[in-house]
Amino acid sequence: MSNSAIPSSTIRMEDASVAEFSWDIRSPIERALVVGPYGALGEAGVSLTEIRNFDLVQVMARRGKAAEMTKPAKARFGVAAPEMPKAVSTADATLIWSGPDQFFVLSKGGKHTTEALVQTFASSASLSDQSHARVLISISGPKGRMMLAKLSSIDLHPDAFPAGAAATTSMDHTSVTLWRGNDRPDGQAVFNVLVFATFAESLWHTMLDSAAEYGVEIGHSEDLA
Amino acid sequence: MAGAQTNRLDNGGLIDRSAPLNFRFDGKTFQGFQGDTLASALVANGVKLVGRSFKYHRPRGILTAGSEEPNALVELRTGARREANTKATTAELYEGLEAASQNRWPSLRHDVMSVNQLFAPIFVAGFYYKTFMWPAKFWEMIYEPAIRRAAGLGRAAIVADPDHYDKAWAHCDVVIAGSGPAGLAAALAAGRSGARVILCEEDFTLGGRLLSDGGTIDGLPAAEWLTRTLTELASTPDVRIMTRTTLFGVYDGGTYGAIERVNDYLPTPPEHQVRQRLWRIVAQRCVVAAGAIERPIVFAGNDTPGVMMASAMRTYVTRYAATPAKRIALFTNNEDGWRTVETALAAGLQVAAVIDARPDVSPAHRSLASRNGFTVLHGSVSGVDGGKDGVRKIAVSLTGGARAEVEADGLAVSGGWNPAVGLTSYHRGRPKWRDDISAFVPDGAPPGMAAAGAANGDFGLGACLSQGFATGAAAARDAGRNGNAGAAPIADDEAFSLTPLWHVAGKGKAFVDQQHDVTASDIELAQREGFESVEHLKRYTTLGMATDQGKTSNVAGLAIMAAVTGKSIPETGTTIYRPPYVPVAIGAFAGHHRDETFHATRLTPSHHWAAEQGAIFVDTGLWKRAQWYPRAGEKDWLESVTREVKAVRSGVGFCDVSTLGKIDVHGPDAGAFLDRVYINTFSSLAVGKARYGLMLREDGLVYDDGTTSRLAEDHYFLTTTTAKAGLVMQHLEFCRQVLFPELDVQLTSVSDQWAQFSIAGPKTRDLLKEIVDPAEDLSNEGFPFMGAREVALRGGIKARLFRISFSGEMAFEISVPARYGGAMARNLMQAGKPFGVTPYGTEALGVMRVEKGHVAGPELSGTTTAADLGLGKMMSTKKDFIGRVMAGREALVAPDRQVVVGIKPVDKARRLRSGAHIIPKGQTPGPDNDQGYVTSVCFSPTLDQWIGLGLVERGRERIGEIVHAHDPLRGEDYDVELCNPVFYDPDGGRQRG
Amino acid sequence: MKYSIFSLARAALSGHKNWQRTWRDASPKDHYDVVVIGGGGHGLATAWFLASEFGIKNVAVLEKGWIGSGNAGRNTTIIRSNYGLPGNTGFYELSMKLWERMEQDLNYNSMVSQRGVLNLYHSDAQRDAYARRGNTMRINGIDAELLDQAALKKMLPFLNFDHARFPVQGGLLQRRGGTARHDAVVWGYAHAASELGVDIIQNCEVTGFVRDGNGKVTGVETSRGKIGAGKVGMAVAGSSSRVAAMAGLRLPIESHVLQAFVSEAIKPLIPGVMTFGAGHFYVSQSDKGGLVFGGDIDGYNSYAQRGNLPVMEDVCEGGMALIPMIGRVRLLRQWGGIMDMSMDGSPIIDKTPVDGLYLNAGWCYGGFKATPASGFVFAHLLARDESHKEAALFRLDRFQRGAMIDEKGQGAQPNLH
Amino acid sequence: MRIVCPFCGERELSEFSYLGDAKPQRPVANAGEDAVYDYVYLRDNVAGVMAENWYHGGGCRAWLKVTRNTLTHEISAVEPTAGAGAAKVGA
Repeated sequence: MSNSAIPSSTIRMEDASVAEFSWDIRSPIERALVVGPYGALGEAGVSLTEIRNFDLVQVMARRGKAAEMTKPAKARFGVAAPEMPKAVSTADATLIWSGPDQFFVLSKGGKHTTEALVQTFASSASLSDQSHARVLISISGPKGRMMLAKLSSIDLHPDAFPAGAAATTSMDHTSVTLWRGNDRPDGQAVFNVLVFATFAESLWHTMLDSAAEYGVEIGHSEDLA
Repeated sequence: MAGAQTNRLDNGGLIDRSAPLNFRFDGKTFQGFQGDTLASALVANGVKLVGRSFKYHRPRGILTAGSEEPNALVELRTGARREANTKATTAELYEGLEAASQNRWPSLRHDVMSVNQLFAPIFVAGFYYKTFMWPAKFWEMIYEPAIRRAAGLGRAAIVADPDHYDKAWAHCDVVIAGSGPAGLAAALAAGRSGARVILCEEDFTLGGRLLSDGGTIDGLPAAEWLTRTLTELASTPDVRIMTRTTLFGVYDGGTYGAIERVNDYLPTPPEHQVRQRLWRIVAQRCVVAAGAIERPIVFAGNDTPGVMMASAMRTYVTRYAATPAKRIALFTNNEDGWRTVETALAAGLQVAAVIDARPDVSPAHRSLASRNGFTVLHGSVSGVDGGKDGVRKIAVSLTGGARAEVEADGLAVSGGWNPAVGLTSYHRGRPKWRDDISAFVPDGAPPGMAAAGAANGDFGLGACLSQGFATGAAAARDAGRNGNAGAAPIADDEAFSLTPLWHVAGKGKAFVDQQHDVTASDIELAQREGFESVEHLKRYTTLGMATDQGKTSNVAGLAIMAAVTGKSIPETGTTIYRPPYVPVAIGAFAGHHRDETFHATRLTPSHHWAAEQGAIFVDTGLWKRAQWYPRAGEKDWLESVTREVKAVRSGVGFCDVSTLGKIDVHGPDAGAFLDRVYINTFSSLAVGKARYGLMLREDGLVYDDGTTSRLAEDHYFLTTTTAKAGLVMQHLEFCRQVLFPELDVQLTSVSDQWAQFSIAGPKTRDLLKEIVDPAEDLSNEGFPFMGAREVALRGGIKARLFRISFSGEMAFEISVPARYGGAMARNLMQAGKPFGVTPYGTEALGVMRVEKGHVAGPELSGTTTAADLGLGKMMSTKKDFIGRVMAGREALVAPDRQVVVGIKPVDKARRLRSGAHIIPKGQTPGPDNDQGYVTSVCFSPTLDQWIGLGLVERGRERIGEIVHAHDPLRGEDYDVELCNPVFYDPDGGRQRG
Repeated sequence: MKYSIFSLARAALSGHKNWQRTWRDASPKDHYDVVVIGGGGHGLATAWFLASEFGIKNVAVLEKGWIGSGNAGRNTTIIRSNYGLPGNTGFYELSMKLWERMEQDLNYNSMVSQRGVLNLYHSDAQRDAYARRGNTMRINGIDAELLDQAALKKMLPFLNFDHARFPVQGGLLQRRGGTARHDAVVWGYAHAASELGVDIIQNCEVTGFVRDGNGKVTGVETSRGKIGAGKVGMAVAGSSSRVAAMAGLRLPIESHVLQAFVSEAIKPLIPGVMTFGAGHFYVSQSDKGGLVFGGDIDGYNSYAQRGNLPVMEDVCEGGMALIPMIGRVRLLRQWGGIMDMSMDGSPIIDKTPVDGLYLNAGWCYGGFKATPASGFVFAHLLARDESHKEAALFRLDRFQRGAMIDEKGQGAQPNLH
Repeated sequence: MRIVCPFCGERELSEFSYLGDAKPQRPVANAGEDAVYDYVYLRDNVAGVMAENWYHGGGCRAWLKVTRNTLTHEISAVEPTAGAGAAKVGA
């Protein structure tokens, strides 16, 4: 189920209800995220952007069906699903390795929801909707790597972690899925972090602590990086 | 107003004379320069007395110029930032620095405790083991407090550390410890080879001994070569140079610990910056170029202020342009010591004499002596006349027995050099002895680590450069970097000649470990008493256990032990070297994991909504959960909780239960899989149904419980307790991947995907009708007890609805995608207005579960069986499952086990407390009749009294029995009745209705 | 020779030239009534009790290195008897009572210091668990007090009450708990046992068992030759499995590394022993002034006697979370000991299936505080061939019977105890 | 300590949790109490090279068989367990 907002609905009168309520959607870090500068003054060394609306589906191959799973994936997305820690992007989806014989489908606009994918992987994989289970934070800026070096024990040197590299790992004892997207126009590397929703506010504050000395630019976006 | 820098040379030194810095030592104001350490600034100001020793409170001065310093320890900074035992020799000077001497009262010059020196004959090594035993009670009351007050050195701050710390990771091919000639050469070679290099230097200036001893490299003066080299390294890609950073430890898998003193050179760290940063450096190879430490010679009075290591004296004169003395003598047993004479002469100091323990001295040195009119004495220093104000006279016993006296106000001592073997020995490798230099050199270094230069026992400048370069190149190659390293820097080696001399016999105290006041005779005493093993020696005399970690004392100590036992030094051996190489602030190891950010915080999807309602939160593991929702006018939590319970029992209420672990179990074998992990059967569960399940550990004791629903043929939705969510996932993955790999099943945590609410109370259906799409049939027939299915909600979103009850009321649990959690809570409040809907917290939840006799954390203690919990009948006999066999062991099925029962005070007004023990009525409490205890309690609004659950011996057979609740901790004793644990609606009509 | 302030003063006059060895440096004889393997606190205490309480003086203690070179010399010196389960409660209280008379028993000052042991709680559930445990202690005649936050604020104002992730709510205090000077305990038992004729043989590693036709153990093979024995007792802590294997035994034990840490010496800062309830950290301050602290085991089987950084960080995080004033105090030394972690977290003191071989093992990280009682009950077992009543539940077959003594309720996973 | 996860690559110790000796195999359903007691309680407690079960819980959630020397902590091999990922296993 997509985590993009559903318009508030008025209950039909014949249901004789006094209630009128809406299903407004709230990002788990909506309160913690204050758009604007943070920490040291001057040119921001790190920019942190929450990407708010996306569909996220975990695809896990059934026993002995890893190979079988790749065909429908290729058919649907036009690219092979990653079989090692990588992220591959297509026009309307990003496939991110999330463990042996499993991957995430990250997309938006309801195109690749669980419902939409269930037929595709009917016999070869199990699907689990994670759209609401994670928060997506995009990190860039000249000091992005230095800030991440405080949180991540893996080597993010350009040679060791090039664009398209992915990892399921822990940041500050919190499980995350990390991948490097395409560099920004200015050449800055972009790191994307999917963190469990209930940990997100906590990790967000840790990120701010870690980045404060470099100066931070905070924002949020509806668009996938 | 600052005192004049009486002992500062007019020119020279790596100090910035244009940047004077004022500082205070023991309240007196002095001035130094940018580039000074506290020690060099004190030297420049003619300060000799800087501290008092540990046991005898003897006056002490500055012995060294580095992190090996045993004496010159101060309290640096004040108040919350006070740092005890800070080495003046490594503390960078800054404007306004405040330092105080330690371990003296009332003042450094007049220290009352120096009377201890009178008792010195009694205060020998280990004296306290032989006395203070009578009368027994006096130890805690009198002796020990006195000892504790006397012990210790500086005073730590007594309020929270206001500074911040953090930790970071770094990765490289080659990490190098030390930026002396060997370290720099290694960095050049590795860098040119294309390796990713990190060079750590504990000093704030790069160059190591080059800064004090100079020399000529590649035909250039050392200073010029240094500048050229640093420029090259700065422009070499992936070479990272970290000053003020000490590599302190080596851990498994090529992980190195380093501490960066980011802002210690400032009064306080700038805003948003840390004081220190802990680095974990992951490297393929490590080059230890940490140099060597000059060692003292042990002689009477060797702790007199003004006695200083020869190399340290060169450092103060050359690097800091500060003169420790006007007229110096040198006591050496090796060639290197003579450099200090050359340095002193060059700086225009007088040289009184050189006492050289070697049989003869080179002609060059002889002519140096005659040219500069000082004598060369063959022999040893046997005593020092001096005290607080420094050295006055030096007694010399000449080879052949004659005596001589030398007048000098400073004595430089050189006993040779000990390679810094710490890092290479931290994996219990023992250094090996090299006779030619009479020193231990690295051996058995951890994988990937190699020492070079002085750290490897090769002291010559040429050797340091060539060996450092070769080691750096090899390290790069091993890491797969094969670029052209070019040519190694070249320099000559100084002549090396040394005659071992450790201890000069003589009258008066001769100190081996100056900080711990361990004397040569203490070591002889230890040997006499059988503490011959070096480890026993260390523990008995405390040799080498002070803040300098024995850097200047250990080898001398075991050399003396070797002498008295008649063993060789290598036979005597070394103690085990232990990290860290230098003491590291505890705060740095903690980083930002302190105070509120000690651990992460997990928030439920409706957290912020609950906060708006003024909920009180409780920590449950990492979670913050709403504990209760106080209302204006309620006098305490009990009143609020009671209201919440009554509201649920009479109307409807809801509670966020999203903290439960939730796991999607997919796959054709999902049912078979669950049959093996639960004691009861799930393969037979119909789609659209939920069932309570119980898991055991393989040892047969209860592990976890929860309801699991079948949403499709090949899809179950499993829930765990909040506490065990992560562990159960790990356990299930173990079962899936290791125990039952043949089963086709997939597991995914969906704990964070769903916001789950329990809606309970007789009016639950009325409330749900407002939320759920009218097309959904919620009638008892359409949605019976233990039903579970997906439903549509008004407004079009999908939810999972489970008709399960923890409260014992007509109840549902509903799951909506997590980002709707806040909306769900708001909508429930709005839709529930007509029915008086009430949000309730974990306390009310707990009350209702106790009233209903459900077991939870306190009963699932990891020591209870299914039968203990009254759930024995759930154990299937038709299948194998985790824990089945071990659950059958005799003691686990014994009839006298403590089992779950209900407990209520006979006096209805009486409060029941968890942790009270159960004793048979009329018996005196004792180990033999301690029959169990109260596990969970609550005030039951429904029964209008305190009730509880307990684990009681044979409890189920004793329903109705009056027993004694014994609670000596809280001074309570009262009668209670053992009763059916289900206090409320025992036949379960309400939850089915 | 008798130790006292007088002997000390006398010796001072002669420049301390007349002191004798603290214990005789014995060479192995052909045969002993009892051979104790392991010259740690437990082994030496066993020998002393055999000689002093059970009249068996023909005893040897075999130590492969120097006495006290194992866990006796690598621990955080804490003594306490605040256990909650039958079996442990009485045993550790017996130990506490023996601590309280140790100096007088041994004529050696092991600096037993009853400054109190405080276990902090941070939640109602923890409070209830401590209430249960404290009441067990009281029912067994052991001192225990349940303190609330107000009492703690008075007693330990420096704890982090106001900015804590898991605020301290109170604690379970045993005032009779405290510390003892670990090395002195070893030397004291060695001194006293040696005076009674026990042979303490260092640098003597056991390499095998001598068995007779019926498989009975009749001696040991050592690096210093064969030594005959009426009975052989093992008290080798982290090496238990290795030594037992020489007799063909497999034990319900895993060896794990536990780290400990000491800070630079500072003036008195922390009064007693305290244990953080929301993380892995416990601390006391030694008479020399160092903060002696530790936390959880590293968590994987190890004989390497050294730990890794993550646990070191975890421990210091606990320290800073609880006592934020120690941030600038410097960690001076880090070391690791090999813990013989049993399958239920409680010790095993029992005969083995091998005739003539007796086992004292499974101390997890509770071995130091148990030293005197362990020695006493093991001596009792060796002398009388039956368990002392306070060790009656520490049987080797309890796992087969399902009679585990599992204080933490973690089950058969040693690294969780 | 660093462990090279066959799926993720080299990772820091703190991403893993430990279960212990991988040698004991869970007895079949009818093996009897002694066999299960052995499996649950008795350990070789190897001083040397030992195959162990480690869980990469802070990463890809695979259970791994790690061959490690308990005297030196040196890791000589890391393999996936039989059922890691979706590996085909004969039923």
